[in-house]
Amino acid sequence: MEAPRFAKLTLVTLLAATVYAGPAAGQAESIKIGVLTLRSGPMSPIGDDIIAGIETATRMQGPLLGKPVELIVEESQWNAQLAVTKATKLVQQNKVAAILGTSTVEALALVAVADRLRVPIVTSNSGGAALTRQNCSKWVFRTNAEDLMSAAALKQVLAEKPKLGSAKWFTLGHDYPYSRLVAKTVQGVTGGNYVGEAFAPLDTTDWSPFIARVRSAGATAIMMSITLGTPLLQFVQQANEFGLTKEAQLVAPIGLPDWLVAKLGPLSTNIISTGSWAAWRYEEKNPATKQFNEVFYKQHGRVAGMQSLQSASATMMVYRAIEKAGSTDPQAVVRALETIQVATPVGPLKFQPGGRQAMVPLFLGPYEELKIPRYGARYAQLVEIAFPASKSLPPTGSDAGCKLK
Amino acid sequence: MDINFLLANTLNGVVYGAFLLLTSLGLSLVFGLGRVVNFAHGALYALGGYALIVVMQQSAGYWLALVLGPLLVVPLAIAIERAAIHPLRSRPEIYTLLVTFGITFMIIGALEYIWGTGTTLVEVPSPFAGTVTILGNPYPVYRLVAAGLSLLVSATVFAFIQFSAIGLQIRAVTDDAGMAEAIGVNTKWLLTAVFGAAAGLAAFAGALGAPIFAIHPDMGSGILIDSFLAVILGGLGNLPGTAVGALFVALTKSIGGGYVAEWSLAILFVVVAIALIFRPTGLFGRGRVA
Amino acid sequence: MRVTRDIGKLVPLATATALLAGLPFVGVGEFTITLLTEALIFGIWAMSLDLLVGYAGLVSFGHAAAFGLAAYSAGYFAREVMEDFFAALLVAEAVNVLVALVVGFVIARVSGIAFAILTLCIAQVLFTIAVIWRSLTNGMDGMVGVPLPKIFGISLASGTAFYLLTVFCLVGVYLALTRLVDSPFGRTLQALRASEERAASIGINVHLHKWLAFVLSWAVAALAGTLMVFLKAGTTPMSLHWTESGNVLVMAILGGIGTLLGPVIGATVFVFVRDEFTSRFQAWQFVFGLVFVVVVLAFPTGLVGLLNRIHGLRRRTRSAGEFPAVIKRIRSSLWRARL
Amino acid sequence: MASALVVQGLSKSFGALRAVENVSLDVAPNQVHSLIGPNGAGKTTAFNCISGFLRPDVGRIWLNGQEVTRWPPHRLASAGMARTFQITKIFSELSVLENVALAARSRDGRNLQMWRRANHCAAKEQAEEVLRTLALSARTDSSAGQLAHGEKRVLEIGIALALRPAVLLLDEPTAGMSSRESEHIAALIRKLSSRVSVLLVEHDMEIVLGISDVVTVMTQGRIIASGSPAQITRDPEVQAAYLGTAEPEFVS
Repeated sequence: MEAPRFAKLTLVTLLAATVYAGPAAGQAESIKIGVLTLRSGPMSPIGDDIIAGIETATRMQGPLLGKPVELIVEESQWNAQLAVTKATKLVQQNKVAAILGTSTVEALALVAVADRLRVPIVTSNSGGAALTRQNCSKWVFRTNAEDLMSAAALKQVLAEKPKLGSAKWFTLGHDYPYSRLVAKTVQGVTGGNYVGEAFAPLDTTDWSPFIARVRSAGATAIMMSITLGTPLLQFVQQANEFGLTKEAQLVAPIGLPDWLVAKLGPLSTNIISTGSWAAWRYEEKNPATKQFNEVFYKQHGRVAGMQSLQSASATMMVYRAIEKAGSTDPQAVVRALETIQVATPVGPLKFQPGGRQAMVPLFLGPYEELKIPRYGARYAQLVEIAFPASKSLPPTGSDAGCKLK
Repeated sequence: MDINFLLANTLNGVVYGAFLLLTSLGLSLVFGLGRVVNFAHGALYALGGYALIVVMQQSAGYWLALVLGPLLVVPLAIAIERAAIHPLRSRPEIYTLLVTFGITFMIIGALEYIWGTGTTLVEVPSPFAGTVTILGNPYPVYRLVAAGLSLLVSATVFAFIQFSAIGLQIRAVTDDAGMAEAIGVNTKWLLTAVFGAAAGLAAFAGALGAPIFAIHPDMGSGILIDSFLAVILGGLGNLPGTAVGALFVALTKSIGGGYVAEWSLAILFVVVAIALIFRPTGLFGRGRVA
Repeated sequence: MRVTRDIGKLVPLATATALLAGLPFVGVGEFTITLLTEALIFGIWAMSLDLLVGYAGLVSFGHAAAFGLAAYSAGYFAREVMEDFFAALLVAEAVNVLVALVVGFVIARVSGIAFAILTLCIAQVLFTIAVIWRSLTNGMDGMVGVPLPKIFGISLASGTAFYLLTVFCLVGVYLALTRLVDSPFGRTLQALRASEERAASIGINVHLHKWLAFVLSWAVAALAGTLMVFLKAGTTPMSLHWTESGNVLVMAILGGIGTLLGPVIGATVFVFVRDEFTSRFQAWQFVFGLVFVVVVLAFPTGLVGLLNRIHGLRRRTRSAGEFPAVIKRIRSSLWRARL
Repeated sequence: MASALVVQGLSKSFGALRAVENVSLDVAPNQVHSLIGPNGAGKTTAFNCISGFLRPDVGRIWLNGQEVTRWPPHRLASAGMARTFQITKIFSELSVLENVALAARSRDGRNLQMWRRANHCAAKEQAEEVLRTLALSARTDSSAGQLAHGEKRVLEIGIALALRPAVLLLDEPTAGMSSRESEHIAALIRKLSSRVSVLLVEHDMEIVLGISDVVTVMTQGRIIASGSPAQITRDPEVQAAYLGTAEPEFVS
């Protein structure tokens, strides 16, 4: 290529870049909230639930500081690199007051750039403990329970349920650091009853080699640290196909989203969850849950799943904090988040003193068929135990290893 | 871990291998015939799954849908061939890979748009819902049936290629396209037809595997990589080689998966890499792959 | 005469560089600069792929390996040892060149589809290692906490500073690579693309040339990986995944391979289009795939080819003497109709 | 004077097919040595073995007295053996000049220079000279792919010549040419033999008999006769072999 053409082509590119300004800034008076989540691919029903929960919470909120709230949803593909770009877009271009949504891998990536973004990020779908422990950031809060909290809950369940306590345990997971943590926990809790573990490559579709492995180890309880979504559906289906569900109890280390439970149908009754972040049937104990469920059902025509309840709780905390701060000044909102307590669909929430993890309860129990379908759901988790944060979380952030600057 | 475990996973490997052969055959045929590296093969496999659902929603039974569904995919594949692959005939074969890469995105996007991103479980069809005891453990009957059907269909394809007049033409073109054209074989027509048939095979596999692997828009990406490795190992365009390649890939995944779980894929890739270094045209390939 | 010709070529390049570098100062939006930084880094990466695909004729389907490996080594070094950009770059270059020397020596034996699949295998093996070697990489959660880079002791805290660094790197790589492809070595690579057998028959050591091209390509990609890990403050195994390798191939082909500048334009268009599409459409994959299919089918030479064609058309229009009389008449009547 | 190229006991099989069996050749300096035979006689296989593109199963090869058995093609080329291909192989996207210059640079060991500009090399002058010799100067800057078929064949010889070889292996240089073009090539080969030794595979009997110093006849992988053109035409075995196959075999 001749050099003069370089100049011309560069000019064209530059023009294109300059013309590109993105969507107009919108109404100046509205308060903008960014939502970063998955919108395509087999896992996107989780993203749909997150967005739906935030929408309902926003509708219930109405105007904030006298201004309408505008939600700006961005696709992150659950990809750390893209999430950083999209978060930057939300901050630099849309001037959002806070960012909601995000999974562990995205939240961790955002922690790394949080000091550059300077915006409150409240995640409701990230299990990775490091996020609010050694990697904690002034800007990043979490409302759902982290992995170590679920691990503490597991101990309790094993103590209370002798059938599980005496079972021979096997951990089967995808090769995420999270799965390793779950395996370590299960091994620690079950001791001599731990018969093995296996970590499948991330795109495993045929689980038969792993089912053979579980059998060969003689397991009677399987901790499934398998990605919530298609892979878990595939595994449970195949475990049933092989008759494994008759031999062993399936246990999920975190709750199953309700759309997943609906897909599993009767298969779901083979599963006990030891660490749900939320359960809509908590409405029997908590009026805030019931109130939210009804609005949610009216708006979306389906039951509010775990991710919806969690994201709604995070949203409510952000709105309360903005109200308390009296502005969307990021520093002020962060300070307000540190001190507020809010009645949310998962119970009254506040953040750990000196930390970034919400003092959120866990909901434990098996999945069962409902005698009377409710909110369109025919199968749902029974809340046998609501496990308070006081039993699972160190009292302060610094006890948990979070050192805030 | 005892010998029973090894045998159980060998069986798992053979069953998956039979299934993989179905998807690999079409890939291999299309490459041999028209030097088309069909990256969209996985997406066509996914289309088969959705075609199954569509037909079943018309209150057809599983078995009827298994036959009719894939037939819906064939005309679409033929349209794709005419519109996007045929115009690339005079260009290097790598362009077919690129264009089918784009088509994959289009198909997945369309599936998500039309049927949503969710996963659909398909019930194991009667009368094969139960298990039989093999090696002292229950084994799903349907997997055995699906493997048997896969082998049956594959064998039919082999026989067709080997003994029919069209099969002879296909072999002639695979051997030397220029020569075959010189003696009057219409390679253009042949490629279009074989592309359609290969898509039908992939779609059939998608429908057949649905009760095991479930249906979702991205379901083809895993099987695509496995099939590619099988075809590459066996030698592009070499059908018996493809059969061996499929079995090899499946056994590595299942036996490797059983013993060294998280490393199993890496081992598979290393083995394929070593095989390619010493035999760039595949273990059973002939001549040069340019 | 040679000197003046070189200067003649340098002037437009300098102008373009100045324009590009001036963007942040003429009111271009903050996020546009952020996105452009990302695009130009991908541009460097796509250029490194172009050296393989467009010049040596070796289609790599695992070029993410070169990018991700550099990102991990530079990021780890910056986080654990020192934040200096050039030191981290040096480490990434060393790791990439070392790995490319070993890996390239073996895979330079093959070509065509075998080469594409082998590179894919290498990238997937690196991907698995990144997932499993948790003590170094933190597995699928990704390596985070890479600090802002320092240059000569000054931290690049602002987006503008980082952008300028990227522009500087891009122009440097472009200059070096244009020089390289015009050298005897570059021409020899093009000969390999046409026919390896023919090249061997005139005494060219085909294996050695492919090997060197591979190493050079990985060395250039190391720069892109280093910039990216600093920009994103971390990386994950997904940066090594085959889908990323597919993306960079799309960028290069979209822009036009064998042109060096094309892949940069391809990367820019890719990044901006993906950003818009993912923000606007839920079925963005369909639109994205459609655009790609159309480009491959209708513009085999990519966007650069398209621009060149428009440019060529205009030039031909100007010297109307070349036109047959009929076309001239049609053209003049069209003009009248417009007036 | 020592032979330019000696081949001794060369054999090559593909599975059960014995493509070349015990072939020995001796090409004297500045001679045109032709290799003829019906299709499938093993001429091209022998050619590929000699030029390093195939590994012979058995046999040894000497180039200018140096043993070069099993050398890779590029090393053979550097040692002074140049070849052309039956199906034209040129660098079609590069200019005619660049095609030849590549070979000239390769001979000088300059391929690996990465910083110099290719156009500023001495190789350019050498390449221009080769093009002048071949009367291709007018097409210097054309893209090689745009040449007419005959011109491409000539260019291929030009690429080989730029290596300044001691031995030139030509694989059917007149394939697909008009008779006038063929004559032109024949004259060229004859002229070249004052500078290099030529091993020629050719179907056009008129050319072979007209320009060869020695003719070797192969059928089914074996040599059945070798000698001057006059001796060959009289050889009963050769006549039998040729009468056994239809004449059109030799029409190119």
